[in-house]
Amino acid sequence: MVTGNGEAGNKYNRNDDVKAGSESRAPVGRRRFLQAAGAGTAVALAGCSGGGGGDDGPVTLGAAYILSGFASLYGEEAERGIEFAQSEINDNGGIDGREVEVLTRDTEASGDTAIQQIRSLVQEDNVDGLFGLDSSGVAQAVAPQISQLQIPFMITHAATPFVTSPQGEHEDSVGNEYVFRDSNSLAQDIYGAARVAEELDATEWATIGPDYAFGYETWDYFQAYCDGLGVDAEFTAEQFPALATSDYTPFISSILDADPDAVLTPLWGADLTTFVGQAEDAGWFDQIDHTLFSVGMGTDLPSDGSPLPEGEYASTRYDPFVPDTETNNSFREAYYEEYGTLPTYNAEGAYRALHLYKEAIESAGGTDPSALVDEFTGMEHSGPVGEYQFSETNQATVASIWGTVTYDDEWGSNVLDPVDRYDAGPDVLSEALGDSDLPTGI
Amino acid sequence: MTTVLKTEDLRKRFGELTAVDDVSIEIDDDKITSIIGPNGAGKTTFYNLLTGVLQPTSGSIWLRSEGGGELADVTDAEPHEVAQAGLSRSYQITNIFEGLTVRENVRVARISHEGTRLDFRSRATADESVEADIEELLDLTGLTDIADTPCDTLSHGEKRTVEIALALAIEPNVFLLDEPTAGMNPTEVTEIVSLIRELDADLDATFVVTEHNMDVVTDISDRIVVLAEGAILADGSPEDVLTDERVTEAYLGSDSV
Amino acid sequence: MSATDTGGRVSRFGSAVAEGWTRERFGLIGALVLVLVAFAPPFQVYLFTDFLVVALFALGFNLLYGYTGLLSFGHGLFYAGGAYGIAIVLRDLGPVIADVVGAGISPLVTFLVGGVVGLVLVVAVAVPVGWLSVRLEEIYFALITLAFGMLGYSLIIQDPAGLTNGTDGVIVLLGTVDLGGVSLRVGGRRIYYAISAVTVVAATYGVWRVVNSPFGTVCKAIRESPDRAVALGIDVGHHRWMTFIVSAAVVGVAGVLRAGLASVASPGLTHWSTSAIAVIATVIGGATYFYGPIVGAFIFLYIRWAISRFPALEAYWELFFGALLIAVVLFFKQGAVGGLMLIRDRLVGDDADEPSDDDARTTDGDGS
Amino acid sequence: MSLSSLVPLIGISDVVIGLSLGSRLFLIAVGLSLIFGVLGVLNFAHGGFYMLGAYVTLAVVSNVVDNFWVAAVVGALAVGVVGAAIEFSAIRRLYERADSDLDQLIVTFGFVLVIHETVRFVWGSGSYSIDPPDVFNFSVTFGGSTFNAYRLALIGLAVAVLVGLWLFITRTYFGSLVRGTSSDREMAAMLGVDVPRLYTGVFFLGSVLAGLGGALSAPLQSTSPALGDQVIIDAFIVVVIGGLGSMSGAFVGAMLIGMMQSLGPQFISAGSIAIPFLAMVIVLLIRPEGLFGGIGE
Repeated sequence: MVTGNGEAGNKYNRNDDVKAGSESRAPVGRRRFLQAAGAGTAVALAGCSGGGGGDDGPVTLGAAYILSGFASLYGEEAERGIEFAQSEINDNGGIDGREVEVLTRDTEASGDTAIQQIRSLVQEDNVDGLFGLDSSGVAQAVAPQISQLQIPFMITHAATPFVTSPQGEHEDSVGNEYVFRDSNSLAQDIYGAARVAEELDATEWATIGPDYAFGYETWDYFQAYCDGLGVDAEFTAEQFPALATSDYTPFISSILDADPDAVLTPLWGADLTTFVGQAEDAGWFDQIDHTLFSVGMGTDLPSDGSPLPEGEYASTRYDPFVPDTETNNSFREAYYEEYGTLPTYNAEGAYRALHLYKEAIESAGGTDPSALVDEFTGMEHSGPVGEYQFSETNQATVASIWGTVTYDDEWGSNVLDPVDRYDAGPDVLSEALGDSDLPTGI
Repeated sequence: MTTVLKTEDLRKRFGELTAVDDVSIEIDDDKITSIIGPNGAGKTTFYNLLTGVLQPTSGSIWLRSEGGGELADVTDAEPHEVAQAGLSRSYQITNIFEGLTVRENVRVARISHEGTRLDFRSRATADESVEADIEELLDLTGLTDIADTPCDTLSHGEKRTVEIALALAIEPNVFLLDEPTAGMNPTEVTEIVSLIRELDADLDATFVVTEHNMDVVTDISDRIVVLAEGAILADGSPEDVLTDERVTEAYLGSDSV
Repeated sequence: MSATDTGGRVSRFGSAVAEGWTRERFGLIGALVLVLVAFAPPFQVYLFTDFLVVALFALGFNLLYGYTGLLSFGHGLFYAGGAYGIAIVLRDLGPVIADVVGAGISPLVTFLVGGVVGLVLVVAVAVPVGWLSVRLEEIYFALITLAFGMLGYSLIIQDPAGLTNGTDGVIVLLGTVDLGGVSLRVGGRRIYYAISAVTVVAATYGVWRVVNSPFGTVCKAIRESPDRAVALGIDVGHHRWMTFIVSAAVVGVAGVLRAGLASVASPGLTHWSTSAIAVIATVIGGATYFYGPIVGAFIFLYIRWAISRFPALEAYWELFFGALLIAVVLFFKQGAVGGLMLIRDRLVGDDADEPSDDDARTTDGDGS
Repeated sequence: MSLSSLVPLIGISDVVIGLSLGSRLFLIAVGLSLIFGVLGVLNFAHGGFYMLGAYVTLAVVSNVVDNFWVAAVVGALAVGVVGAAIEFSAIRRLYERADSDLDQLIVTFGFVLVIHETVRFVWGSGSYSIDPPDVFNFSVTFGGSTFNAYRLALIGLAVAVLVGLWLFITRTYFGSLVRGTSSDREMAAMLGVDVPRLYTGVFFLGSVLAGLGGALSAPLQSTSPALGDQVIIDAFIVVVIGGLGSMSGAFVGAMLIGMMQSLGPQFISAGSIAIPFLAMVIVLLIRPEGLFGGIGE
């Protein structure tokens, strides 16, 4: 039985013969098709780039997510958040009376593809603004292009700190005035991981992460924070398997041989699902005291069999229960009613991006790109995730959220309980990084 | 009379089988020599040894280089080096550049002969003397009328003629013709035989022929060498050889299988 | 060359254009299209640049496949070689070059230096790789080139030398040329298109010359019958090696252009699935024709784009090309160019003297 | 630096994992090698067949019968039918061509794309995994390391396939026809062997083996559309090292690569994924017929 719906329950009751990493759904497929076909005609008539349609036509936004391959569920979750925000906005008078349309494109896990898609959105479909991105590697390749295309880009997921670290600050920095991020960055998230490490009775640490920017940066920042915070930690083993590896066993075995006390893993998407199943077979969770999943709650979809084992630590970029505000609670309830699952952070990030555009466009009185950039710069905003402001580097000053994975019967889903929020503003991070040359990205 | 090609105790073994068994032979430039023998006598292996495609187990091969120099040892030479040294061949199963036209076929051979194989800057057709040579060769072999026809549309007899034109284009000292009349109808056979006679008269090349068609063999040969089970069975003028009892026996013996 | 000589050439060209569907008329139309594209909407300029780069990639690949009969599944290695060569120069030497020549012109100089370095790198890799690979034929050649390509892929990913930045690849920033108040962004759509178009046209002309040279004529003979070529005194192994190097160099130029276009040199360029793009374009276009890979690349890029206009279909574009590839190999190996020739023969009649064919005989006219 | 502590000793678990990875590779490679040995076709789509076998098995288990073994057999046979259909409708047309080897490679590459996209269309682009069959779904602890008993079972299954195939080829009438045809096709045809039918039969058998490999490996890996592209390259490495056309060679080659994959992450930090390709290049240059046994079984 393929577990493809909400009643599947916790994976750790693995009675099911098959557990699905993700399953292709296309809740907005038809609508996307119609929009894109319409946009094609518009381009043929308009013929040249710039500004987008007139002030009476719809506001068109371009979204770029991973919609196929090992991490397609992130794109699918983002699509839900987009759909949800879109109908919310359009049902309530749109943006200054204009409908909002979103064209969603698949970046795959490839910088090359993402750049091509983004160019097509800007130059072919004349979108007014862009948002999205799941992969850090992709984001690092895309950011310099954004400044050339001179159009605002609201990153909602990809976590590398280097896209909000101004070019020149560090050799990998590619931040610029057009690139923003409304969710927390790896620098913020891993600060929380180091705070968790502070509390744990574990000295030998290892990592198993994907073989690209994100995997390496996570480990670099973790080590830097541990040094900076004076955590008593040794770093004993590291493995970086390629993306979309189908069998992690040799890597798991290698980590187990090193026998660390705790492991920080930024594996994500179907890779994480695969890893957790194989790690369990190898006795990982009996042998290793603590495993910290830095991207776990984005993969931990109730509908797909909830891969994370209870009792381990995980972080999230948004928690459906914290903060306990009216905004968050009503968002959670309405979302749950619509889709039958709790909102993941990727859905929330995309949802909020649309609202950010609404606010900026209404305040600027139009969709002029440089006016939008001015609006976003230093903007104060609040949403389900709470109240925050964009920092000098265009990074949202959201908290780092870490908690213990607990299965919740009421929601039929893993949640973080207890959960801690660590303030992760510029000063905190820069102090915690100590002597390291890594940028805070905030 | 000059010896242009010589083998000394040439031997080739494939495992337990000795395909060519101590063959020593001298080919002279004033005769058309035919090498005949029943199937499996080792003719093809012998040709492959001469042209460098196969390496002999023992023995040596000597070839007189272009312009009448000394005999040179080509036993260990690569096939293309043997060809460059002046030994050219035609194939029993037609082997030409099917996708090219007749003229292009000949041009390839001339380019190879002129040594401009690695010239990638000039046009292939730019060298007027080469082009003139090509025309002359086409004329000599009677191919002028079909010069611009792609070879894959030619008749069998025309292809056999292209094969000969190709082999001649590198101006060989020795020209091995491997069953030139294979698969031809009687008219084509007559034409090719007269072409070979003409070429032998007009050119300096020494012709060595293998052939199954005994009429052709008696018609064109000045000398016949009979191979059987890899060794020389008989060697001499057509009259002597064809009346030799051992030869008849070898042929009948094989045919009766 | 005297003035009258030039005038004679011009008038000869003019009459050739007027005469009918001659090479000259096709050339003139092609040049017009290249100029007009520069004024198209930016995305169309981008797409056309992409087509030119893929066309050059396939053209280089086909020098080996179509002209000597060796099917490489590893030409992505040279595509990546060109791309990484320029990307690393831009990243590591850009500032040095700016110091030497001044910031205003340095992006252009760096681009040129990077291009040359990329090309040299590709040739340096192709010399040993080609020497080893051409010892094998047919399936074994396909396998060893695939292995070399994937070996390159592994090394780029694992980055033992600390040059390639692993899976993420090297970001390519072309910069802005600033001369006396006029500033031009090298990576700007139209400027980069101009650079690419000039490069691709020049490289294509170069390949065309090679194909029609004595060297290229011998290549075609080797494709038709290697052992026959040997019997004519041609060192087939050596010739294939030389062809391999020339082919790799052409692909390397395409790789240099790819880096600037994609703005990133990524390891995927040397994966076998990238090498397969050249195979697809060439087979669909028609491997036995000089223009086959170019037409194939055009079909590949534009059909893919057309499919991408319908997101419901977009995910399945490979299905279309898979089916097309199978159909072409099974039923019509002449490919698209072969099909166009058939149509032209039907329309014009058989008396037209094959003006757009690739073969050496088409150049007979300009000998005098 | 903590690298010194990264170097452990080779444990029992490393060996078991290496052999189980090798078993999986063997199941992928053996059919590829068989088809090449008899038909001379290098089937690029073989990885796609393997992936298809895994998907069909998953689909049967979840929708039809809740029995892994039945599903695996259904998966293998379904892939066999697909393979035979491809041979019959497409590859067969190419045997007589002058450059048939390369045309076959390109056509089977076309099927790589078709199979990949069809699988995505039917099952989506996400990944699935499946629990091992109940009989073997328990943990074994051995010298301090733990692994699923199905790993051991898979090694046994691979050996069983090797032995079964060997018996089939050497002891049955069909097997003798296969051997005869692979060594001399013309001779076999003259002796009255229906070569086209035999070819379809062998392609069917090779495809069944690919499908079976995918089915049996499904509990130890995640199944996604990218799987086919990944394994075909591994399979190429294995058959080249073992010798194209050699089944025992495929076994030895697979075990070598399996051990390399198992130990690689521990001993070689950089360059480990490059080593199999380097080995492939070296074998092709020095001993293109493979390290073990010539053409044959």
